[in-house]
Amino acid sequence: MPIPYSNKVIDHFLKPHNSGSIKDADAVATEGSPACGDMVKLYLKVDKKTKKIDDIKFESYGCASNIATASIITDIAKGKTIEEAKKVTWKAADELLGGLPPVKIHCAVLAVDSLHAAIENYEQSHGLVKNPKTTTKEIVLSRLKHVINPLTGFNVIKADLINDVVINNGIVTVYTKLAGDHQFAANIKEEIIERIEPLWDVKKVEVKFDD
Amino acid sequence: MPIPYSNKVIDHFLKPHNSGSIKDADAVATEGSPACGDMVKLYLKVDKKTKKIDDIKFESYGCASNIATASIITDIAKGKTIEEAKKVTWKAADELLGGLPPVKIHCAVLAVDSLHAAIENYEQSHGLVKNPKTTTKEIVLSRLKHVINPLTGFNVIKADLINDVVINNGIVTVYTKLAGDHQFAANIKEEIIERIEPLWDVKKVEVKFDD
Amino acid sequence: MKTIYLDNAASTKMDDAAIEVMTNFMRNDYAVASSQFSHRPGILVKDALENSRLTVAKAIGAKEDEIVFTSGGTEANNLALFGTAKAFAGKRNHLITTKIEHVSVKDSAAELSGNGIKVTYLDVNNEGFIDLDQLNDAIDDDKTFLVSVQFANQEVGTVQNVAEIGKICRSHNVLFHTDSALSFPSIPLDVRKLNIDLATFSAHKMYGPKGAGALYIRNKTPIKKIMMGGFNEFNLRGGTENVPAIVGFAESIRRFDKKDVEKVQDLRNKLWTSINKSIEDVHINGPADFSKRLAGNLNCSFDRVEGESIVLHLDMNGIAVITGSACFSRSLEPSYVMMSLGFSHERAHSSVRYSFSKFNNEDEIEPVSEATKKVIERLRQISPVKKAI
Amino acid sequence: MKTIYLDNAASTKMDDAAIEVMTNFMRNDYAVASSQFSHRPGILVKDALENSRLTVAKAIGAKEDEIVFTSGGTEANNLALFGTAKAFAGKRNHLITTKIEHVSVKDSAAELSGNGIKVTYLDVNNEGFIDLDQLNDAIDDDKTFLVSVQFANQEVGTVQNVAEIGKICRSHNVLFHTDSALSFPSIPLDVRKLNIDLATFSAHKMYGPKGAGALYIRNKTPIKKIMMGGFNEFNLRGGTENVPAIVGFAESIRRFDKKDVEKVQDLRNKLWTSINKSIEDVHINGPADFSKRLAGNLNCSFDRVEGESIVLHLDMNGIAVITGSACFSRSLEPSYVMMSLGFSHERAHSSVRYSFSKFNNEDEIEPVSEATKKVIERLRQISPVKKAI
Repeated sequence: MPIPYSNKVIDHFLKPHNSGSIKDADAVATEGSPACGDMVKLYLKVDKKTKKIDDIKFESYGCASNIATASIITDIAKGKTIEEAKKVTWKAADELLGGLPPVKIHCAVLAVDSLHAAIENYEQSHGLVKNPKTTTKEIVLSRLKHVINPLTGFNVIKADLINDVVINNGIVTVYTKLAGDHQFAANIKEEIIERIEPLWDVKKVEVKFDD
Repeated sequence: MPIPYSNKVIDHFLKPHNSGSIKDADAVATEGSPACGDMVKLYLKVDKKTKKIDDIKFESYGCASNIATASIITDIAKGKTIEEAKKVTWKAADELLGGLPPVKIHCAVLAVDSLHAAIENYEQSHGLVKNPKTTTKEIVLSRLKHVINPLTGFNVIKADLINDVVINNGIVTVYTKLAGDHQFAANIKEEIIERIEPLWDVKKVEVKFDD
Repeated sequence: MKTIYLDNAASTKMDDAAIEVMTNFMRNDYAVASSQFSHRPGILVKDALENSRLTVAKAIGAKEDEIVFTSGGTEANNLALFGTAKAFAGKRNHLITTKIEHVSVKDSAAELSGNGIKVTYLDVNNEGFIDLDQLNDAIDDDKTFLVSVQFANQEVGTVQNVAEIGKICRSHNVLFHTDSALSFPSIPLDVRKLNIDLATFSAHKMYGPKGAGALYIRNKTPIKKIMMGGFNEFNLRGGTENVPAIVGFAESIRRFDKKDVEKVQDLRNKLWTSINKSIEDVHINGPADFSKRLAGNLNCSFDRVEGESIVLHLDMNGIAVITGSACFSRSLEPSYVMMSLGFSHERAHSSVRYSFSKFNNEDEIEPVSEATKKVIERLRQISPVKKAI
Repeated sequence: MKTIYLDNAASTKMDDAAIEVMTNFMRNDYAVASSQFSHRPGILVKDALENSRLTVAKAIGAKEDEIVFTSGGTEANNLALFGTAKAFAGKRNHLITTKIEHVSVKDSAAELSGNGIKVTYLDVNNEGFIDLDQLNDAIDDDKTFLVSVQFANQEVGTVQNVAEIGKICRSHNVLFHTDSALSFPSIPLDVRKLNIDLATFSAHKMYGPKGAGALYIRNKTPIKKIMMGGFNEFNLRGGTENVPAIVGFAESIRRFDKKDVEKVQDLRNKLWTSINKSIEDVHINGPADFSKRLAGNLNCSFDRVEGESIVLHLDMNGIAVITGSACFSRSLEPSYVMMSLGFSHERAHSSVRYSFSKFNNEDEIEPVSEATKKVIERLRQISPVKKAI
């Protein structure tokens, strides 16, 4: 068998479960970026009372490992409460998939991260965080580490593209060093908003370009 | 045809003409040494009156080029006067043999040299040299450059094996740096005598070892 | 399922004639190519070696003693770069190459760079062409010992203006090496006319066997050997010559037919026409003017989808292609060639290379185009990226 | 005229099975061995490569990731010497080897010597053995980075005491490389038991193809690659792997049969008995104790006759052998091995090497012995040298 993937991985790759988007999702999270070669976007629909995951869907720009893992963890998470779903690990996914090639584990981790991030976003935006921390510049910068510049493949912190972050009455303003007509300005703006907006005390995110 | 030798060379190599020795030769000459990988010994029988070469034979320790050239030049020289035979060149031999491989020319030259040396020895030992030079230390040393130490492959001059040469009343004494029990002492002694003895004014050659 | 093999830029299927010649040679001529004063079996092998050398030399307008056989294109490129660097050690220490060379040139340059050689990496434009003025300016008449520019690029097929590059190098009296592993013999090459001093050839890229390559070295070129072990190959490459492979190499050159280049070009053009017509948001990588790219090369990026997934899907359909995506490569980095052309990481990750040989056929075009279309559609459906980046 | 091929120490006739495996592979598996996330054709070739690696590793008691395939024994020896020298650059600068190594080690050592490495060439006695005490004394615990001693000699067949050499090197904590191109698999080798850190193998000396060799590199051995071009072979050897040849190499190891060693030994012994009985003034070169020499090696000198003439006469009789005579060699120098054994130039010039393989047969022995006898007699008749020197 020349292909390094198990039959299970190939099955999920060829016919992924729960692929697509949810229009009125309660939470969304994106991990990775096309620039990194792997990106997963995860959509959650959660029952407000039971906190059970009523619906879950994913979209993937990624390799077989990424697609198959997203497929199988959405299967697992569906119907579980968000507390139960938090416990889903890449190891469990890896086991159910019959083992992934070692160098592909990071693609699987990315998919699992997107589930955890979506749940966190749900909790943040639905007032479920116990003892929630006030959003600080530090927290914002930390989240921005997941925003990638498609041109260089580096995140915007490493690439030194952020001039400043100002938080004022729930309004987060991110000052970037990018010109507004930069090839990827719109993309980066969108990703920044998606990253910061779910925080419980954030009302609005503004992204400023260096024009 | 994979072999780099012409059919003519191979013919002479497989069935050399005039091979062997002449017991009561009028002149003998040796060129090369087993240490060099090529050695020819040439024997002459010359008619005293006509100076014609009555008989000529050669012995070879050498490669095909060497054997074939010796074979063909003895064919050419036989029946010629020594003056005519002096004019035999390796180029003529090379031509008659249908061309030798370039890197093998030196083996052919060696064979032709042995003919010329034998004729010179004949002239020296038979008073035929016009205005003969008195044998000097310089002349002896020059001739000793053809004597090879089998162990190193270098001639005895280059190998610095000669301490001194003394000439006294036609007796040439060669003082070597070799011990008398040196592995090749006898060989080297024999070669030195063969080289020096034919000189017209030399009566005797003595080789001394460093004991 | 029959495989449709479209990775010919990596390695071509072999000519049956070359296989047969090699097999017979391995069976009967097992001696080592020896000096001419050896035994018949060795001399026969040596003769075969020299006949092969003559074939290669004639094909490129060189003399026999200007051809050094190596174990392949990689070794030939290593010899060109390290061999000239050694010969110029202490005299010249500047190397010029490009950002999109084959890894064997790229990594050799990097190694030299770590050993005191100053390396200039010429930029390429978004079609992969170097700027001749930049080259001209980069040459230091006193310090540059070699300009190494590939004839044609392995990924995006860009065919450099070798004639002009040769002229520029000659005008500065600087050595010019070209890696023509991929272009020869599809694109003929005359080393004299093109002012080439060193040129790399690889048998397995031209229907010949793996294990044989050659470096053309113009007479009197300052160069020192890098593989030690005897006086073989004009004292420029030690080691037992792989004569069975070399004989197969020569046979593949003899069998070369210009018509096959036209065929390959035609197949490539047809596939592009079909893909471009049926799939949206697809971009050609490399020269848009197909007359300036390798006959068999098609490289394009499909917006919003990742390369490894495309390749794996196509592979499931029996179609063998490659991508410049990081997930595909041994280094887990996106293609440096694609990046050097100034494209985004995403464009590199979304790229697919289809490369043709004379063994491909017209009836393979529609299945490949249709499979590609279906795969791209399916992957776009599940992609979170909704618009082209 | 049927050829009796007795130059098997240079290169053996190939196993038909290995030829067949290679031919089929060339016909069907023409892709490049690729990363596992590639297309099926590439993955299949990669699998074949890894299976071959496992075969080699198992045969010498190594792990798979300790085997690096090369283009042959010469490249493996180059990698061993230059690769360790590079890894120790600035730290250790002393290399120990012997005076009778294969040219690929000899010339590599000479090249290093010209680049600031101090090289100690161990003497050998008149049977070709190194002195273990001299080795022990020569090692500088702070400066010596490698001891390279061949397992068995190519010309006179001397099998070194590798077990003791390994122990000595280990006791000094110095790397030990052995060129086992000629001895393996005839003489089994367990890299752990013998304390070997690097070992060279060559396919075409063991009924396999030209173009494939391997270097065993013990895990954690400090070494740097010398052939640049990608991350192949655990990042220790760039370039497309010659998988058809590597697959043939592995097949030849699988086909190896200990009984063939006995056969080869027997043939060699019979020829020597016959020659020694029928020809006067003949001397064995290398160990007189045949248990200490390579099974298939017979090397002897015939007083008063020159080697090239012997070889050419025998060749006319369809017998392929070689000589240590200068007239025979590419360099026009007598064999350095023979000279290092302390023999005269003449003994080198008069030497003939007969080397056997499993493809030789008993009915070849008498013809070879008789032809040798006749040739020696004929050449002695016309020799000016009348007594043994």
